[in-house]
This record gives sequence, structure tokens and C-alpha cells, in this order.
Amino acid sequence: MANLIAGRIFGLICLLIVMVAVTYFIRRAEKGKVPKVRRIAGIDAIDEAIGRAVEMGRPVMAAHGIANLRDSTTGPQTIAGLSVLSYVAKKCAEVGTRVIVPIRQPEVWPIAAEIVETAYRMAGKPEEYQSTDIMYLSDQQFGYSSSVMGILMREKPGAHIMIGAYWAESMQLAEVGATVGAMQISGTAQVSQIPFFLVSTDYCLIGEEIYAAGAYLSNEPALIASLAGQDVGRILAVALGIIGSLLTTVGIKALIDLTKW
Amino acid sequence: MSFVEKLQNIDRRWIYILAWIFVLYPLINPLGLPVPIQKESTAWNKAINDIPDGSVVVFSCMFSIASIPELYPMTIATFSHLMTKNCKIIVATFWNDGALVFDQTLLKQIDPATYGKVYGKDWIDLGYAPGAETAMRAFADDMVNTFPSDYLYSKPTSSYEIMQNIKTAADVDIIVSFESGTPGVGEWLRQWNTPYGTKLIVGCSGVSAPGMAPYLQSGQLNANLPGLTSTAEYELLIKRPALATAGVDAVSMSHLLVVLLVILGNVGYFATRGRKS
Amino acid sequence: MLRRIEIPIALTIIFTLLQTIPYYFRWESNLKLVDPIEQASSIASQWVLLIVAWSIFIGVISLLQVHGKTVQKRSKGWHYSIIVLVSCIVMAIAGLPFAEVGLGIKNPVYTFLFNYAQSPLSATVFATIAFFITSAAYRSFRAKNIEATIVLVAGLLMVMSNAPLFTATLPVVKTIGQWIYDVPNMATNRAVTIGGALGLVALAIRTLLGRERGYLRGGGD
Amino acid sequence: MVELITLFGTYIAVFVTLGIFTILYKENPWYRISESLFLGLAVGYGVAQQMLFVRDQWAGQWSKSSIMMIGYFLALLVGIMWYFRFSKKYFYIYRWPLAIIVGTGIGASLRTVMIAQFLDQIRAQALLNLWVPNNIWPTTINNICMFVMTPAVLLYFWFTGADSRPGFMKYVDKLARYTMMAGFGSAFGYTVLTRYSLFIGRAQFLLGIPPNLAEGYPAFIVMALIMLATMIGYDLMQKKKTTAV
Repeated sequence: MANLIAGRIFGLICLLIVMVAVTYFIRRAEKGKVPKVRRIAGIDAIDEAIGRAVEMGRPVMAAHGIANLRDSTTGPQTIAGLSVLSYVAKKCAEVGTRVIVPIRQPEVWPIAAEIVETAYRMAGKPEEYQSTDIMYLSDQQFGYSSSVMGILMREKPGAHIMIGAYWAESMQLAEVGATVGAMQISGTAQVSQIPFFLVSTDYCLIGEEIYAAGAYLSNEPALIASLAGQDVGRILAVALGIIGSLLTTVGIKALIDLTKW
Repeated sequence: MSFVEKLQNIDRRWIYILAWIFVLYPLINPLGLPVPIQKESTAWNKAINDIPDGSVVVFSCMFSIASIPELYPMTIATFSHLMTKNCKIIVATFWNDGALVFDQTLLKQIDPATYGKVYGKDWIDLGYAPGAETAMRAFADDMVNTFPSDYLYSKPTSSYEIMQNIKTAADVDIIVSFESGTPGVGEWLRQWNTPYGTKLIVGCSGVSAPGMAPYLQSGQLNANLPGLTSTAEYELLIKRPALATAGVDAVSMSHLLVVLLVILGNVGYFATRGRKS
Repeated sequence: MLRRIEIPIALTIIFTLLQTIPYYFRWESNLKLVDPIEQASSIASQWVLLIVAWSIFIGVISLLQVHGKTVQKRSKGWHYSIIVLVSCIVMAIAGLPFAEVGLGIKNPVYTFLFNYAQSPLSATVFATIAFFITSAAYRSFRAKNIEATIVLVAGLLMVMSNAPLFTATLPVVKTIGQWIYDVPNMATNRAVTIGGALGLVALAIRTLLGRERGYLRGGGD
Repeated sequence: MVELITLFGTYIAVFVTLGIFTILYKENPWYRISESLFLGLAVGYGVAQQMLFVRDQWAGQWSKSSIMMIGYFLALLVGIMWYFRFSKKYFYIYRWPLAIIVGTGIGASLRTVMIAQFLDQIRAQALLNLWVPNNIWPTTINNICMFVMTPAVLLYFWFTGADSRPGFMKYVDKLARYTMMAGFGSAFGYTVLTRYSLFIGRAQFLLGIPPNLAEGYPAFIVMALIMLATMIGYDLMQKKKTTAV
């Protein structure tokens, strides 16, 4: 017979609430009721940046971070970056601008190539797709970053879009991108790197905004629906925190005891 | 181009040269600037001092060789401090460089034998296990089988006296971890602190320090030693001045340079902007 | 049949549940003291480590492919590719765990390369970022609007509070720095931590429902 | 006198250290040599570490019973599946080990994430006492700030239900952004500390400050002169060529 383990029951309840909420919204979205997502400033800037690159006659560089797809905390950032890439590639294919995609993780390469190729096919220009522009560089962090810096200097892109998980190399990439005069749009959920993106790029998507941007641009029901499910958990967290703190202030420990259930 | 405009556009190579000067000069001619003791290092010192006699400590170098310059001084200082305590130490790591960092660099500085510590009885070096969080989970559930042999002599772990009464995370009193990223504090909390309630203290690189704040505030993390400055303070507290103390003047000077440059850039920015409008 | 995407999806779901369920439920059995599911989950997590270890040659193969091709074609910079290949092969062979024939982590070639080449190299690569930060701070840290000013002021105070030069002469800097660390920084990171937990649960649900196929895409089908 | 091998090693270490630093001037052969060496060594090193683990595991626990042995060889078989990704026809097989790893990874995090990252953080938030009479500054004030700021940042990332967003959210968003900006300032400050600490560590090595070897210092001077001379000399030659043309 299965028994619950004391001290973990309330955690299990919270887990079930969020799980049920996410499942509910996914099911609902698949029946056609997709929740609306708030528009984020940086998203509009993507169109602007591509337009600018076209005017200048320069290519667009669209990167999706350096994380793999497997890691439980950074994988979702790569997924968000790839969703943005699919939007960028579609736009670029429509207006006929080259799109360069630098890649660090070998396992992401076929996916990115497929995304860009599909975008060109959908735009009716399959012959304009260049597989050499989807560049696998190096699976070494700084091998990757030094190659990207080199490409930035040689190709001088008009737009440089970096959305995904970045670590120490964020600084190098954003700095070099700024020196070659690209309009830069960045976004990462790695808190330690946000300040650098914030100061040295034109638009920066902060933290979870990248997931919203990814879901918004990809229009994939499951992604958008899980945002709605997460929001249920978010409200749960805010409510528990506020009520608990007020109760603590007046000396009632009931909620704290409940969480230790 | 006017002088203020030039101030905004100094070639980056001049800035690089300034950075070299501001770091090398105080290293060659130590300035002996005062180092005020702050609360982080005090808390760390206390956390180590308060480890009760006979405790079991997991000591973990969770960083790559790239982070040696920043994390190595605090690792040495803490290890030497632990050597003076009456506790059993299990060295293990989940970063693939961690084992060599400990073996090749730390053991050359500190020989546990000089503190009367016997290998296999008072301390043991288990080395590295791949698999990050999964491995840390396995280590918590079954220590001997996750590291079947020790790192220094490649003998079966179960044959050592120290491991006779230490089987799972429940037998460990405190984790002392030095880290510069993932896996690190989050994984220790998820796989050790939450299920087994093992105490955790973490020395980390500066970059990781802001992420420690919520865990410190919630009490999941008992103490945190962030970066080189705090290490220098800690070295002074345990009266064992070493690399961090030698480097702290350079920290001061380089930070001074950053502050000056930011101010300089903004002066130029506001001067030219005022003129344009 | 084997090609079906359902196979890997089913494997993912089984292994996810195997890790999660025993944490919340205990299987009560009169026969054994140890919970069989918990034990299975623990062994599975160790077994998976072996599979992870065997993946290491993927990196080697792609390195050999890329640099081998460069050398073969005598493309630009092929001399450097020779250095890459030779250093990789020497390091890998010297470090193979056959202590019986003198290889492994105690092998002198291996420790030499580790101590005098790999260790300084990776530390230095990270150290160069100090220079990029300095020039970026000078070039782009501008008080353009309120938000940028907050980052700038908080950042400068934090830089000062980390340097004994400032904290010794102006102790108030440390007080403010500590406040920034303890309050706004804590609030930001706590919210991000909670948000991250929710994101992970959502990812797990999508996986369990078979909707998250990102990691299985690519290479056709 | 140090051993010859150590002296030689120190020169190599100084060479690669400076080689990487030369990128600050511009891309050049010294940098490329050091970088290539780095690339190769890192991969080779990974192989050595993982194979050691595989071997230790066998000796340690998997060779103890026949069931365990089967498990070990099963893992080897599954491990071989990784390499089907290089096959055009059977590439899909490599998804199986990937699925096992992903499942175990997600499962291991999902186990405790709700408690370690969600509930424990909320409990800490709920423990904030908003009125500590004998400690107005800093405890009470800080607690009130945290009481307001954490939910504000959490709600800032509330993306769905765009139409039904209440009007006061405008102020919440503003507070959240200001909080985050200050928080990012702290990330900036600590990053500066880290990067300079690393550079200082390398500088201490170059200057031969103990416990680094004292031989590092003369090696530093010699190598630095050689590299600077070659790079600047090369640049001057290039300049002369272009002006001559």
C-alpha cells in the first residue's frame, strides 16, 4: 500500500495544483481556446531590427544561447530562443535577407537547420536557403564565443538577436555586436548576465519574458497554455506569501505549520 | 573632436593597458590597504568553528580549473581550518575538474598528515562522479556505491574505516561546498538539504553570490563566503594570510578603475548631450 | 516500428515518474524493510550515469570530423587544427584509466599537461573577460533613463562595497551594498527562483503529456 | 634550483597564459596556438575523466552480482546507441538514450523542486514579520520592502489573460522593474569582483607570487617581450607595406 510521506504533503498538493492547472490549460488550448499573451516591448523591436538590417543591406544574426535542450533549467531557454529563431527566419525569408545562426550544441544543429529551411520553404524561396549559414562552431564555451566574435566582425550584421541561456560570453558577444553597429536584441533568464545585456544591447528581454516571447511568436498552443498554468502557480505563491506574512505579523503560525505538513 | 568627446571614445586598448597597470602595480608593490572584516566572513568563520566534535563533513570542490584563481584561496583556508577541527572529512565532487583541483593543487599546499589526520580514518578523497544532479542524488542515497573506489589509492571505498558508519546523506552533518555554477547550491538543496535536512554552507564565486540571497534569507543556506574580498577577511580571521590577502589590494585598485571609468564615461555623455540640446 | 517517436517519449515518461513518485509516496510492504520503488529509482539514477559517461565520444568524433576535414583539405589555419587533434589524442590516451600500464590520472604526461597547459589556459580565458567588462562599463554604462540610472548607481555601489579601499574609507558604502544585496537582489532572485520552479513543473507536464518534443526533433521525422 | 621539467612547464604555462591575453590586442598566431591547444586538451581531458568513472563503477558495484553485471552491459549497449546519430538510416535510435537521460533529469528535479525552490521560498516569505518593534531599522523596513518587492517581481512575469489585467498592475510593473534593476546592479558588482579575481590570480602566477613558482616572473618578462615584439613588429611591417602601395 502506498503512503504519503509526512513533511512533503503540502509540497505535493502545490505540485498537483500547478500540474492540474497546466494540464487544464493545455487541454483547453488544444480545443481552440488559447489564452492571450501580453505583448512585450522587445518583440516589436525584432521587426524593427530586421527592417533596419534590410535597409542597410546587411545580414541578420540570430542566436539561441549556448545551452542544450536537455537541461531542466536552461533547456527551456534554448526552446524559447529557437521559437524566436523560427519567427526571425520567417521574416528574413519574406524580405529576402540572409540569416546567420551560430550554434554551440551539436544536438541543436539539425533542429535549427530544419527551422530555417522550413521558413524559406514556406516563403516560397527554398532556393535561397543556405545551409552553410547555420554554423556549428564549437562545443567549447569560449571556442564558440571567439568564433562568433570573428563572424560578427567579418559579416557586420545589421541586427544581432541573442535569446537563450548565456553565461560569461554574454559580455563579449554584446560588446563586439555593439562595435560593429548592429541593432541588438537580447534576452536571457540567467540573472547574472542580464545586467550586461541590459546595458550593452538596445532591447533586453528580462528573465521569463523570453518564454513569453517564444510562446507568443511560435503560436504553439502547448507553450502558451503552460504560461497560463504557471500563472496559476504564480498567484498561489503571491497569495501564500502575503497572507502568511500578515498572519506572522499578528502572531498566527497556522499557515507556516501547514506548509510543514 | 573636443576633449569631452574624446573622453567618450578612448580606444579600448588604452583601457586594457590601464587595467593591467591597476592590477600589476599593487601586486608588485603591496599597498597594505586596510581590510575591514564584514559580516559574510564572520558568519563563515563561525559556521566552521561551530562544527561539533565528531561531525561528518562533506567537502566539495564544485568548480572547474578556470575558477581556481577565485575559489582556490577560500578552499585552502577552509580546508586548513577544518584540519584543526575534530571531524571526519569526505572529499567528493560532481565537477569533472574538481578531483584534480583538489589532488593537484590543494594537497600540495596542505598535508593532512601534519595535522595528525590519517587517510581512510579521518578523511577520504572519493574523487569525481559524472551526471551532475543525478549523481548527487545517487551519492545521497548510497555513498559507497556511487564512489566505489577512492581517488587517491583506487582501493574499494568500503574497505576504509571511515566509511563503515557513513552510508547515506543522513549520516552527514554538514556540506562545505565551493562552487561557481551548476550543479551547485540548487542541487545540494534539492537532493541533500530537502530530503535529508543536511546543513549546507557554500563558498562561491562573486558571480554566483546574488543567487545565494534567497537561500540565505530563508535559512536553507547557513553561511556563504562570496568571492576574493571576503576570503581575504576570512584569512585574516583565522590568522593565515595567503593568496587572497596578497590579492586584495589589486581588487581595490581594479574596482577603483571601474568606478572612475564609469564616471568618466558619464561625464562625457552628459557634457556632449547638454551641448547638443 | 522502431522509428516511432512514441518509443523515446514513453522512455522519458517512465524515467521521469520513476524518479519523482518515490519521493512523495512510500510503498509499505511487510516483507522487506527497504522500499522497492525507492531502491529501483536510486539504482536507475546510478545506471543512467553510465549512459551519460559513454556519450563523451560524441564530442571527440565531432572534433575529429571538423578538424580532420580542415587538415585533409589544407583549409585556412589547418596547422592549428593539427595542434587541436594532437593535444586531444595525447591527453585522452595518457589519461585512460589503465594504471597497470602507467596510464591514467597519475600518468606524468597527463599531470604535466593538466598543470602547465590546461589549467592556466582555462583560467586565463575566463580572466580576459575582466577587460571586456571594464571597457563595457566605460562605454555603455550610461544614465540614459531612470531604469538605466538605477542599474548604474546600484552597480557602482556594489562594486565599491566589494573593494576594501572603499569600505574602509566610506563604511556607508557597505551598508548600502548590503541592503541592495539583502533586499532588491533577494526579492529579484526569490521571484526568479519561484518562477523557475513553476517553469520546470510546466516543462515536466508537457513532457509527461508527450507535448514537449523539442529535444527529440531534428534529423528528420 | 627547481627541476628542469618544472621550469619547462612554467614556461609553457606562461606562454599559453600570455598567448590568450594577446587577443586583447588583436587576433594573432600566438592566440590561435593557445586556443587550439585549449580546445584539444579539454576534450581529451573529458574522455579520461569519464572513462575513469566507468572503470571505477565496474570494480565498485556492478561486478558484484550477475544481475548488476547485466545492468552494466545494458548501459554499455544503450551508450552505444548515442553513436547512431552519425548514421543516416538509424539516427533515430540515438533518441532512446537521450530520452532516458532527459526523463531522469526532469524527474530528479521534479522530485523536490516544489519544496526546495517553491515552498521553502514561500515559507521564508511568509515568515517576514512586518512589525518588529525593537528593530525598526533594518529588520522591519527590510521585511516590508521584501514583502512588497517579491510579489511585485513575481507578478511582473504574469503574461496571460492580457485583457483582464487590472489597472493597478501598471504600478506593480514599475515597482518590479525598479527592484530588478537594483538587483541587477548587484549582479554587475559581483561579476566585476569575479572577473578581476580571476585576472588577479593569473597576474599573481605571472609575477611568481607564492605559492606560484618564482620562475614564473622571469618567464613572464621573456615571453611578454617576445610576443609584443613579434606582434608590433608584424603590424609595423604591414603598415609599411600598405603605405608603399
